[in-house]
Amino acid sequence: MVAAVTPAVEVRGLAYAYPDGRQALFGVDLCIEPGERVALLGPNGAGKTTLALHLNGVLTAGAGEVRISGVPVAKEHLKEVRRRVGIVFQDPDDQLFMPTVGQDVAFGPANLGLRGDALATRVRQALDAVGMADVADRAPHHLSFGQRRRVAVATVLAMEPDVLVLDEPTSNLDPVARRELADVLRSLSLTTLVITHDLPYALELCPRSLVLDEGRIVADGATEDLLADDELMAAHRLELPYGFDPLAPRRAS
Amino acid sequence: MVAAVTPAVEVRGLAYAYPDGRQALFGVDLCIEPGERVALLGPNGAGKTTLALHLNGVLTAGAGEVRISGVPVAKEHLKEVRRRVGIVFQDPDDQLFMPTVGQDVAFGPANLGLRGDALATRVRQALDAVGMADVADRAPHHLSFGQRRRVAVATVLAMEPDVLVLDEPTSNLDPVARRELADVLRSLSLTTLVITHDLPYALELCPRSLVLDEGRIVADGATEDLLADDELMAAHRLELPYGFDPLAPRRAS
Amino acid sequence: MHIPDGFIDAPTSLAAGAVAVTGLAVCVHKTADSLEERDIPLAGLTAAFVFAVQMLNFPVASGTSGHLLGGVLAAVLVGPYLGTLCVSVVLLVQALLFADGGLSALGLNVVNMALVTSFGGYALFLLVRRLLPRTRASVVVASGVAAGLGVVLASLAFTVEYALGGAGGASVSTVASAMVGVHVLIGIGEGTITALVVSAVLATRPDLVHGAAHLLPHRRLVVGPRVAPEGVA
Amino acid sequence: MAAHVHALYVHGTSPLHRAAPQCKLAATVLFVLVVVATPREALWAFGAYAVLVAAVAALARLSPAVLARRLVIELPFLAFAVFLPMVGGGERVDVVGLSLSVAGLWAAWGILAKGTLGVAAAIVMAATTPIPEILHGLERLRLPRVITAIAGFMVRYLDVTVEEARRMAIARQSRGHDPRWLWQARATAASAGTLFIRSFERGERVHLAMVSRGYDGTLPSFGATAAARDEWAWALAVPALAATVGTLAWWWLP
Repeated sequence: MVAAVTPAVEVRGLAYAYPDGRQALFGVDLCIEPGERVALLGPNGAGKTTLALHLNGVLTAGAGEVRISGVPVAKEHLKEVRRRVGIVFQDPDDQLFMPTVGQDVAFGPANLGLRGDALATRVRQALDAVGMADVADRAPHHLSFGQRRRVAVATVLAMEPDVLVLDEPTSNLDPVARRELADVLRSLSLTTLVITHDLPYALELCPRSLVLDEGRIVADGATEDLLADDELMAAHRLELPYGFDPLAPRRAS
Repeated sequence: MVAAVTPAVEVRGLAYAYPDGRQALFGVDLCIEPGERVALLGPNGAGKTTLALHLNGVLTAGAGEVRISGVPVAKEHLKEVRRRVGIVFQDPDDQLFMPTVGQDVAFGPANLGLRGDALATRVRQALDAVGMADVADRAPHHLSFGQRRRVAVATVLAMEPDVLVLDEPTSNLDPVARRELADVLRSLSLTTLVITHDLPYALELCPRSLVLDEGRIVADGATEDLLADDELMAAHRLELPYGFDPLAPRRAS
Repeated sequence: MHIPDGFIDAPTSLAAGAVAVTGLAVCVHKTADSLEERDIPLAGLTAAFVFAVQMLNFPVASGTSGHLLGGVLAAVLVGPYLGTLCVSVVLLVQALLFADGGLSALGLNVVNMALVTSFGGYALFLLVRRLLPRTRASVVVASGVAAGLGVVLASLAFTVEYALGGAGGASVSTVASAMVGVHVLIGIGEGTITALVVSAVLATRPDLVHGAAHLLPHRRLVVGPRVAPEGVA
Repeated sequence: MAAHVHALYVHGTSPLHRAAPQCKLAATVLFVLVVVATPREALWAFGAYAVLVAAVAALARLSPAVLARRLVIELPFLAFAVFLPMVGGGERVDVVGLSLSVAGLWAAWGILAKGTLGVAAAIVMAATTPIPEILHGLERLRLPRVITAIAGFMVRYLDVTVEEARRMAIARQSRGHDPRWLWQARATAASAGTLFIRSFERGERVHLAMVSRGYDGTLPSFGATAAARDEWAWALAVPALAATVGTLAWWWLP
């Protein structure tokens, strides 16, 4: 198959086993076009986070390959790949490790070699993009959980990535913080992969979804179609929350 | 007002300020009848967890009083109150600290003085109630997040409480683990207070809800009525997730 | 146990400072030599853990409580070099940020509570461990004994410093018997708690206990092609 | 219940707050060394040091009440000072009916005076320097990068870890834990073990997050800018003044 445009993310036959021998991925194939916003759905333990860590080469494929805008994720391109793929981890406290928010956001671009005014501009722009420009001098632990999550997004945006990967972005967020984050993500118009088991959030944010279960992609399609497929959902430990109708938004519009 | 039955939980004029002077609760009044399942809703920072910690006397009221089945929460009844009110904390890792699940579940009843067969029976029953009897000898650390949450419920059930308080029970749970926990909670038929910002979960599990904001109870009523009240929801930073209709379940039945 | 300013005279404090700097330089060199970049965040978190554990109260006897000093615990968990660095950083931060322990006495405190406790304690740990069978229980017992004696070693180091440059007032023998006497009691608590903490970590993540690394089974490396999973073309 | 680790920093805009952290650190350490090296018999010198610390505190617009409250940290050490005059040998004097050793009294006075001045100086420094700045200052003073980096991570995760420990303690209490004797401390110790595992695993995740943002083993250094010559001059004026007092104290020693 020859794609007209180079996909932003291309994963072929990706398999991976942990050092202790447990195998987590059993041949994952997926392709994300530039500018797409895609949800990666699946139950806990399906291998979602493991897959994400392959996209920027933190984990190395046991078999198969990963390409980011055509560049293979391999040792010689690691620096480039890590700039292009920004991962927002599940616990913002893991990602905000510097004494102040500003330093945290500067950490990535400084590793890319930026200094002085160029660095300061990057930091300001990234914090602006998530509406957190006024907290640059604060310590991360003085922010609310929702604010920390948005700053975590900024730390990644500051590297001007081509692809944004978010791991369970809604965990522990209250409804308003959840919606505010959705607003931020929509405003970015980056290629985005949202790893989540929050199915309503996937529907709200991502036109397309992939379902990962037991280390394989088992479904790929329009989010509302997948969520409306009761058999598929039940087979992969995905259930819509009580009172939730995936087709209601379509009917309403 | 004379109540025919002693309420399971009775809170009158409860006010509390942290040692650093910030006031968290500004006169909370609430009453829960035996056997009721009630949701306590409110945004992050509303004082929900602070209120919960008053129910078993971990925090001491600055003003007002708390009674559990008529027993005032005061120093002389602390032991009794902590047996009667079981709190399941938001992060199961805060609650599970012993090398095995069985030892963790035994910790509470052992503190109550149970030993030998009586203790073993308690542990078995509590683990059975949450469907986790087969993991008694495993380390909590090696269980999935959803399993750890259910074990955390068992550690509290083993004390045979009259009132079960759950703090954000659905945070980080995938859809199936979420529903399984709901099934467990429904099967217990204990007086239950579910502290959450997961509004669909409140609707699914609790016929009645309270809304706490800025340290005061601002609404009390049938869950579906409260969730359908757009003005109330918006005023207290509560928003229904995209695609969710609180009245749909009523119409369906 | 944190020595304030003015307890020990300036020359002795400066000499202890020089010993501390030398000792820490060795630790920095050793950790830079043998460990990866990953260890810097790990050491920071371990230091935060030591600090938190020093704030945690343990009951000693009805109504009274003590807290863990954590020097030997850190050495058994992450190794003596990294452990010493972690405890030293805790002391540095306590002195600078919380005015806990004198700034002029920082060298003395690092010598007593990091260098002497961690290295002396770790040496005792290795010795006791060697005398016992190769089991987890032996690691637990050895860490407890070493932690208890480590505290006594620290009090002996203090006595030496007092003899060299103490503020005087009391005879060295009075101070020695009082210090060592009190620290034998503290050592019993330190040893018990350290053993219990090590045993709890061993029960869940034995691979995280540096002092038990010799008990881990050698992982067999598979040579040859990875087992091809189903579905991989 | 907010069991934060109370850092001493007090927000402000005084000249002392704006001074370069490395200058303040160096000045504080030198000042404390001079105090410790002063003979305790020179009572007037300690008075002069106290005036100096008070003047700097006033310049920083720190309220005496804040300073006093934080001096309480020193209290546990007074116990040892009080005990010296009672067990001390040599010549004895009667003070309100107690027979006390003269040498012990002098020793107690020395510890009290020097210890209090040391704590006061450290408080003034910590109260006018935000924590990240202190780390920058240490870096400028050529402390090995490994140490400042470990300290940076430690400071960042201190509140997180202490908060975890506190939540675990609440969860234990809620299930009736009330240990009174050492042998009942097993659960507390097991919690400490769990806390270590949590800290260690967080360390691993932090490392992953760092690597994902291009970390290759060298931490970038921010904000640690060199101090101007006159900034150093102002800062070192304080220990220089103290050193003058100290020298005079040795000179005039009986």
